[in-house]
Amino acid sequence: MTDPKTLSPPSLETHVAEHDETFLDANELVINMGPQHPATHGVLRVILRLDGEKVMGLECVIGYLHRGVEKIGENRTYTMFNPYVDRMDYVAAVSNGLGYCEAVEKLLSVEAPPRAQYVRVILTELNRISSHQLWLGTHALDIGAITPLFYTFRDREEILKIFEKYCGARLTTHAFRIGGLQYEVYDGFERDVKNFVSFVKPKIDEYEGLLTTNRIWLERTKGVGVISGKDCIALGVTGPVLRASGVKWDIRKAQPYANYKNFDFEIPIGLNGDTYDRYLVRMVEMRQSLRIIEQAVAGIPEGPIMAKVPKVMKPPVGEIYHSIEAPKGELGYFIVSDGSTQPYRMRVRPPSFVNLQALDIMCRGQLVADVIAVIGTLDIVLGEVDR
Amino acid sequence: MGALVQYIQSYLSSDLTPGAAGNWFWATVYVLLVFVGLSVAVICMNWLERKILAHMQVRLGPMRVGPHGLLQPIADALKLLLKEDIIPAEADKIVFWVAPFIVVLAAFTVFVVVPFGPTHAITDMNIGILFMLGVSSLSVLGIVTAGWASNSHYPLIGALRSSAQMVSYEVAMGLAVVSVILMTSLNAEGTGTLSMIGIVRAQQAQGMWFIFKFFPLGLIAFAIFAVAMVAETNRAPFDLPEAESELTAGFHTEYSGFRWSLFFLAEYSAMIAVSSIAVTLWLGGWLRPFPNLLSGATWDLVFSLFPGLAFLFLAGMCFFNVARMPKHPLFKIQTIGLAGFGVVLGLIGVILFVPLVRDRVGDIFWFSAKVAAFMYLYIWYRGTFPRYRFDQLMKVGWKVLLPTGFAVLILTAATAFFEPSVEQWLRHIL
Amino acid sequence: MLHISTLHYLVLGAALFLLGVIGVLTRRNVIIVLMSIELILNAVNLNLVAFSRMWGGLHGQVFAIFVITDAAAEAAVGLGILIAFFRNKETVNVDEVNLLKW
Amino acid sequence: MTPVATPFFFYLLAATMIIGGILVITRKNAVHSAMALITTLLAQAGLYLMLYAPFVAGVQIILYAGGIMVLFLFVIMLINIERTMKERQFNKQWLVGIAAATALGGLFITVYTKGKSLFPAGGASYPEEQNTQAVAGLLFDRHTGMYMFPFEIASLLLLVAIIGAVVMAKKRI
Repeated sequence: MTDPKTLSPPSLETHVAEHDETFLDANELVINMGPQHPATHGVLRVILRLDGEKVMGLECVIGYLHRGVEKIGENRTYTMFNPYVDRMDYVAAVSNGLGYCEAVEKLLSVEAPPRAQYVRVILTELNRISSHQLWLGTHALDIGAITPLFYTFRDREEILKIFEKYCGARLTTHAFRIGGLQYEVYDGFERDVKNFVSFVKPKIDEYEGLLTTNRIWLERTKGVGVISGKDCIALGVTGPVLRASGVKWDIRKAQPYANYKNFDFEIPIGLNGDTYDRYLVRMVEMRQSLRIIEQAVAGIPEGPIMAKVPKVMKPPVGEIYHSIEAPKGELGYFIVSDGSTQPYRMRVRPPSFVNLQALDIMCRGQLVADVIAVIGTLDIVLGEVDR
Repeated sequence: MGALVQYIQSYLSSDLTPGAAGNWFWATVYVLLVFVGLSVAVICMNWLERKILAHMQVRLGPMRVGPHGLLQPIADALKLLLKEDIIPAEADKIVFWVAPFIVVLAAFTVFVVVPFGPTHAITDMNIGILFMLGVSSLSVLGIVTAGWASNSHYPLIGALRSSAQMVSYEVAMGLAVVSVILMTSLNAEGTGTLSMIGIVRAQQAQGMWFIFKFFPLGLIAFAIFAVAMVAETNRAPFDLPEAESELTAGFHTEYSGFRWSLFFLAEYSAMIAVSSIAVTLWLGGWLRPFPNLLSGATWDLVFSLFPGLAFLFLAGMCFFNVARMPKHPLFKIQTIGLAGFGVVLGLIGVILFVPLVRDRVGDIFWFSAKVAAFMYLYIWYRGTFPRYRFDQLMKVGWKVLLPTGFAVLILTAATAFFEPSVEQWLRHIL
Repeated sequence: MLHISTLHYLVLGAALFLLGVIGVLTRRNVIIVLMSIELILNAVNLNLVAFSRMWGGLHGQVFAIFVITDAAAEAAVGLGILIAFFRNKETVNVDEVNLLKW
Repeated sequence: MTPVATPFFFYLLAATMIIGGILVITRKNAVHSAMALITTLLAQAGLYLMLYAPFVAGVQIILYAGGIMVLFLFVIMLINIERTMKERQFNKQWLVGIAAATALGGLFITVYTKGKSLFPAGGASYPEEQNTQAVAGLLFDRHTGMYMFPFEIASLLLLVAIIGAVVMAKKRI
């Protein structure tokens, strides 16, 4: 699993020692980055303790976007809460919906029919690509390359068009229902998806052409924000960040859900756990998602799209934890049912929130400019961090 | 009236710059011309940058103000001029007020010695290139004081970064320049020159642009300069001082309106200034391509047609786009405007074919064309490269460019010293 | 028409020199004392170049260049001392530099 | 390039220099002082140009205004000047200092009034076109370069200054 030789980020003590040897003993500077800062991806506030430009430590202040999603969940019926989950990670709304629907289905002991599961996989993987594209664009923008942003947005548009055609919404899709799908796929869905796959493959090469071997990109990302697999596990970091640190952990393979065991795909892992590896891992993931989509589109079975679920859902008393591999990491739903129409307790385990904890350990000893790169590479969405 | 025309003609036929002739009237005229021309160039550059960058990034860029956004820079300028001039309460008022003017003055004063042609320079100084480097380095002062006077964290860090960057890259830049000055001394007298016009004349006399001299030494020196000049003007990929993802807008974060536009103006004219240094030193300044190889009256005529043809081409583009305009009544004014612009460009093109004009503007055209190529490169860099980190930027400056610059300088000196004897020796044994 | 002779430059140089001397002798801020020293050096330079013009030789100019080199060295070391001093005493006042050993 | 309107520009630049010099020694804020000093230095570069010494003028701009003064500004910004600005600006012996300066001024006046005749009104003109080359000749030339050795000494001085500055400013070696 974890490579013992992986670099562990230096501890605080060594940094204090280094601090003493700096050129001019200026006072330690405390800088507030955000919540209104162009590079904090929303309303994240980071309090940086700086020595010159070197980060001695940082603290994330979150909650500026808190809407009490979990509390809302406890005051709505299971069906009513479904659209709310789209508002957490709004760039990967489909994944959120998938996780929630599957969790409730598990609680109800129903299973979506195969056709629905195939469509779910296609849409979720499309969503993973669009989420990664958005990440790539903004991450590159933070590092100073402005052009990839426009390329990725251009191509992401095609995915959003498919979503819009399917369910009428582009961002907060509310695509799935508990027990399957509400809508049958539209005519030409398969064709659209196939066209998209063949359209986006050269585009991913295009992004890589701009960045992968770009010297400045290499210098800015290699060895920046290193985190070891051990630290990742200790902090509960999941998703591409974990995989880039050399831990082969993907819930799609480890605890297959929604038919993923029927598809053939690889899990990319990195070696060094730095920003560049995370970049590469996500690029490969996009290609792997395309592979899954190709297989799924080829094999969509005929049949019903909705399992038999009661009109008024009253799951049996009990609790359930169900997690899926969202684009950003493990997205889990913990639902406690007291047998009524509303959950007794609803808890979401958002990947961004947990991954954000690693920011401090990844940034210590790096420069301010690296903090920007690391925030970008963690791929956080504040809507999900604050919920 | 006739006397006036005669006076102008006699002046135009002299081969001295107004400064050298001590003619203050023409010097003033030239100063005004350069000032106006520079402002127009900055405005064009503004539009072109937005347009080219937009097309690189699959966007359209400004399209609303005027046909294809042609009037956008003017609208921007008006907006900036009419904006409220905010001075932060805790700022050092005087310094805050003066800083942008220092930057602008430094950026504009440099153009006193830029040779747009053998006679088209305000003056030719004995210390031309030294003067250019010195005065352009003064803009550091404006940036530092601007950052300090804002009395705010981000501008201060931006200013410190910016000045550290400019000071370090000046060293590499200077070394690259010195190797060119060495090359100018390869003549009968054995003395080089610092004069901008003298440097171009030396390239003419030696029959090659200095970028090809002692291949690849000239090319490497040019490459060092080309990197250093991007860093010197704080442009991508060295635009750390204004890295918006880190420092908001760097040293001019607290500036707005007119004062901000001065920084903008200074940045772009500094870009033009350093590009003109590069063009003068390595790319033969005002010399047309192949002045020695393709010499003679016929070739002179052919090359002198280029300026007019360039403008006619632009006019043709305008008319092409007029034809492509949607035939909707709402687009009527835009279509007429674009056609009018095309007509103006075409007229300029036609005027440039008049023999008297043609002979005088050829050098200006070639100089501007070469500078324009650099301007395009600036935009291209910005569309392509991510941004360096500060320590990496310093590393590139001190650990890569500086040693390379020293090596090139020493090798150039050695080559210049030994070349004649080696040549003699070769001739002797062959 | 007035003619500008060497004496004009010398008087200007003397005035600058005096300003520099006053600055060095009366100010407390080390930075301003250093700047006053630069003023003095510049006054000397002006004289040197004026003499060079008077005699038509270039020796004065060469000396001026040497003086500028000196000034650079002096400023670098002076500011280095200043930073060391500021780090130890948190002040930049000359009259607080009254210890030979810290 | 013959200077035009020499008296006018001389007095203009001289006045700039004097005012700049006065500001340097009277301002509370070190940044203002530095700005005034920069003005003085640039005006002096103008005077060098009028004295047919373009190379010295260029060196003045590039080294003094562009190099040394940036160093000054850097240091001023690195150290906190807020406190210094609130304190007493002049030291205790300022009266003695001004007295000494006045005495020196009196000496200057005496010398210049008595020895006026020593300084010729005109000046030998020197071909400005070759100024840089001639200075270089004095510094480097094999036959006329009498300042070669001092030049090398100066480079040694700069080296020492670099090391000294680094040693001074570094906290722990």
